[in-house]
Amino acid sequence: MMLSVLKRLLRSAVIVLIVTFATFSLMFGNGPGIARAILGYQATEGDVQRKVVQLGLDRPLLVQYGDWLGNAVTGNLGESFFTGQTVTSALATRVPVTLTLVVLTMILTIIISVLLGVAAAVYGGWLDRALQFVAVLGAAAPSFIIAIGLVFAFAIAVRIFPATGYVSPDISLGGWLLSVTLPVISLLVGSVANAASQFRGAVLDVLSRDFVRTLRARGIPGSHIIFRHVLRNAGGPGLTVLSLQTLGLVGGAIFVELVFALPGIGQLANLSTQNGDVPMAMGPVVVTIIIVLVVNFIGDFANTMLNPKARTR
Amino acid sequence: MRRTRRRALVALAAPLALSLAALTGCTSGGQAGGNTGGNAKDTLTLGLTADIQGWDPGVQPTYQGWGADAVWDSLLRCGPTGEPSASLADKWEFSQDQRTATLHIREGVKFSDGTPVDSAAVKANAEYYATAGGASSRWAGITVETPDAQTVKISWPAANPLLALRMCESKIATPASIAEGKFEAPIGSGPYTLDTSATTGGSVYTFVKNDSFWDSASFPYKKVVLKVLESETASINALKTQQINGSLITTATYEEAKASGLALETLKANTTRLLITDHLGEKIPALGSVDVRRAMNMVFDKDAIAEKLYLGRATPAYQIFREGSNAYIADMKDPYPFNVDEAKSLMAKAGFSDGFTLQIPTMQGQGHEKLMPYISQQLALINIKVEEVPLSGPNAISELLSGKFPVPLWQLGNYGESLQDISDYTLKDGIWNVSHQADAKIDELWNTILTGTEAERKQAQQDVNRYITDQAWFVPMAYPEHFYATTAGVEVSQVSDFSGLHPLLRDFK
Amino acid sequence: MPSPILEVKNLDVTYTGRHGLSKKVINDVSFDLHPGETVSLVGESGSGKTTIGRAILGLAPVTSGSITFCGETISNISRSERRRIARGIQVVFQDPYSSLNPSMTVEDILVEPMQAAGASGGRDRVRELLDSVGLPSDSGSRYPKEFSGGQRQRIAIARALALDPAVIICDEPTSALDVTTQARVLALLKDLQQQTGVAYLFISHDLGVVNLISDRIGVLYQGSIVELGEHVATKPQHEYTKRLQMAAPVADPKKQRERRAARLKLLADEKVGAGRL
Amino acid sequence: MSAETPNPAATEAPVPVAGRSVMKRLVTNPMGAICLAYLLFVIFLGLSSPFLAPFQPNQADLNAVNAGPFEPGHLLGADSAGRDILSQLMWGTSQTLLGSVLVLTISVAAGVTGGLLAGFYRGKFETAADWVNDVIMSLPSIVLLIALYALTGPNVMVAMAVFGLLVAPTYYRLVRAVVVGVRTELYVDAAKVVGLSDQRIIGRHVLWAVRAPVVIQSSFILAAGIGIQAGVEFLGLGDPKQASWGGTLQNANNNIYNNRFGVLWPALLVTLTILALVLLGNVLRDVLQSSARNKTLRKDRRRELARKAQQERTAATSDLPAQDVVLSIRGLRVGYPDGPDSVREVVHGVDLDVRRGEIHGLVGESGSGKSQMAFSTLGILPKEAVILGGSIYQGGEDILADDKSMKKARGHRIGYIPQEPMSNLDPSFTIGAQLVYGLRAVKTISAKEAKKQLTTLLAKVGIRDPEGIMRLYPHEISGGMAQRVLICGAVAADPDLIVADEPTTALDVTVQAEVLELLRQLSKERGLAMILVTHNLGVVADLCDTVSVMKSGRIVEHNDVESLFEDPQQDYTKELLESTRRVELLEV
Repeated sequence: MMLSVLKRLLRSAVIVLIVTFATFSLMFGNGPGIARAILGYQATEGDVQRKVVQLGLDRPLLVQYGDWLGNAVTGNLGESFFTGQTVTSALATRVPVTLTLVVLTMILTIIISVLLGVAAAVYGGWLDRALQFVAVLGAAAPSFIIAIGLVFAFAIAVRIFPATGYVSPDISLGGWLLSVTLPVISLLVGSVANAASQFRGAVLDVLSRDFVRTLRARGIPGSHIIFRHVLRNAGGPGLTVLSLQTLGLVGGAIFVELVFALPGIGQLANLSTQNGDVPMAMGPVVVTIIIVLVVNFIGDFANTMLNPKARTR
Repeated sequence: MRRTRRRALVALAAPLALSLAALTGCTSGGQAGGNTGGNAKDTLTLGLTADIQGWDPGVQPTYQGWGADAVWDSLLRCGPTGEPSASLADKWEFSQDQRTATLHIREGVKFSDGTPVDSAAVKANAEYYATAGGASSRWAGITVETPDAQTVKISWPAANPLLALRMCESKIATPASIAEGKFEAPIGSGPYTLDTSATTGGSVYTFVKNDSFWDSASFPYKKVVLKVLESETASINALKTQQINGSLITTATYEEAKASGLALETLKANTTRLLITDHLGEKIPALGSVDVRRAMNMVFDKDAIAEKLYLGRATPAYQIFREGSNAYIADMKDPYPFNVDEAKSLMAKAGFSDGFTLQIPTMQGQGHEKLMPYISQQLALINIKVEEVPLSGPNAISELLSGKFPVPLWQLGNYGESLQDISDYTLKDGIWNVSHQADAKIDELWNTILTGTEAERKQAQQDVNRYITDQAWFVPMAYPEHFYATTAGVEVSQVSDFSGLHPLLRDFK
Repeated sequence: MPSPILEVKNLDVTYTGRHGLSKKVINDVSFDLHPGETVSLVGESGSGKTTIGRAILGLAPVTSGSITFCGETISNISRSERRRIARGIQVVFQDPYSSLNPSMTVEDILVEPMQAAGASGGRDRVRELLDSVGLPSDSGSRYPKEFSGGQRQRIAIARALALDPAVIICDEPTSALDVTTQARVLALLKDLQQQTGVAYLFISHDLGVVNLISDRIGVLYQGSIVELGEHVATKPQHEYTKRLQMAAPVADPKKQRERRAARLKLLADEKVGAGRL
Repeated sequence: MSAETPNPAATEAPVPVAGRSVMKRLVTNPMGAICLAYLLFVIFLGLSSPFLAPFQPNQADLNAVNAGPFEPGHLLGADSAGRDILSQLMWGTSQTLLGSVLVLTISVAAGVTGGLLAGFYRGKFETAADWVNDVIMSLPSIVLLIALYALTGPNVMVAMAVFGLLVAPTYYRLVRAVVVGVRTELYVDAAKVVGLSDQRIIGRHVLWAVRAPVVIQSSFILAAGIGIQAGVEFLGLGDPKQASWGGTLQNANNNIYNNRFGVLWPALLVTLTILALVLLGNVLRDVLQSSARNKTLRKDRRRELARKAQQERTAATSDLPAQDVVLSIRGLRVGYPDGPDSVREVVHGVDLDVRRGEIHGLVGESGSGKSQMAFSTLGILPKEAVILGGSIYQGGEDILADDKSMKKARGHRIGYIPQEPMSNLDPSFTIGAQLVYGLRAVKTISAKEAKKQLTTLLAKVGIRDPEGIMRLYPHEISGGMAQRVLICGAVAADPDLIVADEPTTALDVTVQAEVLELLRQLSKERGLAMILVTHNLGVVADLCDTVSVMKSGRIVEHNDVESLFEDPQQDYTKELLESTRRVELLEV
């Protein structure tokens, strides 16, 4: 057990290294360009050179990366080249926004897709067909198109929700709810469509297993079979779907953040990457990888909890 | 990425700014939080289309510089056409040779940390500007003398007719913060102070009134909140729901804003133009021919551009200067009326009827997607094949201004002080004169501006205008309008920004 | 007696598990097979009987010991060398459903070994093979799914015969079939042996089936041969073989009652014996 | 060979479909035809743009700036620069399609190759490939694409190529899983044995198996490619001089207040195209992977059949079973759908009586209908099965006529012992948990009491350490042990009758003998009646009191066990006996 945890940590560390290095080197523009962008065009050539040296952009890529990594390990992600804001403080305001979207969407996805998936698998018929239809539609419309549609319908045509912006829950809980409703729905559609149909498959799969027939023959009521035995066994594959889904959401959130003007990490990544604000752009990258690793870990852990075979192995 | 351009170009100081921000469609990341702060006179909430770029007084764009204006005082204030008035300096004097500004600092003014604002503080700031980047080239080589605690003399190595503008751009921060080189929170002597507890970098900045400010009466609001709303639709919605009280908007949302009953201040602060900087034909020989440059002027239907492309919210432009500025020639007729046939014969006359290939750089969010199709199409009529070169990434600005593309297309500022235009667009070192080619006639006229009498200077400016119009250094197309929208109860008394881009903080009543 | 065509000496097979744990599944197994002879390996699940067959076929790794075919060592030889051997040793697997590629016609399935060996033959040979296993000669153009389990097993046998091998390894060839079908397939195997002189290594869990077809029988228990001989099924010597023999019920209530009593007695005796030790 | 009954499993094997027939079935499927037609239309739009597009992509008509839809000359209106939206979309089509094809090509090339090699050779290569795969899946793809933009500028094709690599893991996983499965198929072993080279095996056997899932997945990947491409362009990372769907959408969205309908067209085009590809993927899945034509009965037809069976039941004045009969089956007919309207009968009106304490053997070969009988008795026939008629009396009630009495009987009066011990225990619960839970579901007793009873019973079915075994999970015990647990579960609720469906088939002979012993004991002690479904006449001879021989859905012979074995009447029974005895060891 200890060994496998250790192995896993090692593996995660290597993944973090590879991903951060890959993004770091992709974003590594030329130093003078970045310095010029920071200082503006009225700055003299000498000032630009000084800035380059000051930011350490004249050093070899590996040295810069090593430097960044060394600091990152101690929790210091550096400061923005442009605004001087520390990356951690920028993340502190932006991560909650993205996490709100992802977590809310995931919770709703789990609830809705489990209910829909089970209902479709068990009852079949029109419910099943309806689910499959919705699943296809939901999977087909990209989240940003759904988002545009929702803004049009519920913020511009009928003004129920704010079209854009994010309200922190400590300012106004109601405002927060209103501000995240449409973004969450736009993410939710695709997410539920996918998860529910996968879950339906998993439930059907378990339903076709021998022990379910035996349980029925034992006289155990149908609902007990579904909620105690089938769900538990469909949980494993379901979790895999959900963890993949979460990872997809973290990426998809960027589009929704764009349409709804939400200050999340996707926006931060987009803007700072294009600015050449390397430290700032690395922030979302690090957060994303951490989310990926954590989600994978939770997925595996929950799977282990659900699957006794995995536990004893 | 729009933010990049915006920020970087904005950092050039006031000039080009508006076009950059205002035409942007939608990028995002802004907090449209609930307006919880009581009645409107208590709190003024403004939308920022770009985030505040930190608190380094040396690197501060004046564009939407409400935050900077709130926390720092400037040495002087400039009016809409650049005329100076008192601010931190209550008395001032510019030397006859236009090299030295002598300022008397108002007595008894203190920074918000309690330290006095004196000549030493101003000296520290001025010297910092010269090396801090930002506008360092504009302050390069200055010397500062402090004869006494309240008097400061700033001298430029060469004559500088834009001394007043430099004084107005200055942001006086505490010498301690400058010495430290770290600017996490601004400390100044401005009308407001930053309330860091109610500030979230990147989204909301809250300022509370500094009652000891010398001109406190000009700033009626107890609190100013700046919200970063990079998407224009976000801004419009925030305005409609009173989450903010004012924001810049563009033609894209003009109708929506009008229909929502927002008050709209029209701003006409720039000119859409092609800048033909290779007058000598070094890179593209054809451009060395004045006939070719004139032909390029003749293929655009300026009325149609204003009427159709800008949806009527623009007027055709025949010159690059702002109406009412010194260089503006009020009665100028269209020197190059729309006439493709004549353009063709001019090309033939110049020996370039087969045309040439022209690379025009474009960037996201500059409205190029609106202009480029028409421009490419019209230039193609005289066999000029336009290749659009999209620029991106941190090097975009460097590339744009590097001279690699001798004919940029841009909407650029036309200032209340036309000297700034002349300096930026026509002088050899002008940043937008990207080919940086010297011209004897311009040098001669500039010399007059530096040394001549008041009347001679004005005349020289008009002569510059005539000369560059005749030589067809530009292809001016339109003066597009932009708008500042405010909600009921917030009044914009006037737009006193000399670059005409937006109201200043003191304009909100 | 001629020299054996296939000889297995001191065979060990050890599988290494995921966490470096190794499990010895075959332990010091030796036997030989003469031309035209049928030797059976019988044992219960987990006894390693299938692994021995796969080791001979090169589908399972040999840890130690040797396997010789026609005097040539074939344990742990390369794939290319193995292809040369392919003409000599063929196989019929247990599951007639998964041993035939559902996407190939019967003809393709039967031609494949000949192509692989570069042998000529073609359609005539296919017809001949189908005929020899008692399938209609027009079966070639059909797909495996169109056949019943017994018929599929005949196709598999035909494939094994395609290269005229000296040895066919029959890995539980009838255990997935109904009794009536099983009897016919066993009869077919016997007929073919008489016609072609092929030797069978017959692997099964059913002592009765093995007894019917074998010349000699080896009983496997936990990876080792506990008993090997001609009369193992009828006169078992080893305790395990006896238990195995007694456990299979016979289709005669009266006889079965006797066998049951005898079996219970045997078990009781064993227990007493064990108690004494 | 005619006597060899085709195994029903044969019809469940995946149907190999040749290329031409896939296309034919795709086109004849209405949904498939619509999707294909739409996609062809889109491709046509793209290819024809140089000839049919009303305008050049960047041609600006200043008089049409922000024109709404259906204005003369501009069917879908024009954008803020006066460009015709229809023309923009048409010109953008080839770019979009090219980008998606690029994504597809690269992801297939990388993913399928990797998956094939990793799945086939396994070992170190697989470990390494798995690892690379994990790393790629952990990459924040959008962030990478944006970072790439900073490096390469607006180059959608490069972005799509990189995206192709980023989605390659979906193919890798899919292909590897299929290959690992195929690799253990005996036909691959057979191919190795006949001396086929690895290349031939991969090309002939493995690629075939991978083909269908890859084709299906490709449809989804193409859809994803279109989505991400539009997304990237929508983020503003596209090339402004190149007309594109996402770029048109971006421009329209920025200009939404001046031209509301502008967003509609690109959004529709993107969504519909993705929709068509996803639907096509689903149709392809149905066509390529449907487990033989999945026959389902029309709903009204099913209801009608059930009604008919019920009418028959009420009309029948069948002889009521004698007092000591615990189970009585009368005229049972069971069918399976053959098409939407027709039903194939597999059990043709069978009668059967089981008396108290009687062990009744139900013998037959595969497909004889014996398991259908057992399942009918327990009410656990597969969903698609239809009971066409007949009654099953239990305790005087016809459990087929009334769902409630079936529920009452199940678990209380009838117990079930399945064939395969391992797969019939829920792998997620300990033995104790599922036994206790199962018992309490049918009997109102406390958990403690249930546990006590079960511990006693487990000891009785021959488990030495009942307490210990209750704490174990199913995968931790042997098959013989699992079967004892299942027997324990079946008898715990004190039923009158046990239906045992081939209870010893999956067990080794030595274990079989023990389980048979156990069943005999239980029957004797508790007066349990039992239906023993088996194909093994030896088992029948060992355990049963009476025997029914089934063939093709009918009981052909019925007698007490000694008479039947001594003097079989039917030819079929004789053949069965003869075949069995040929391979039997009669020596003691």
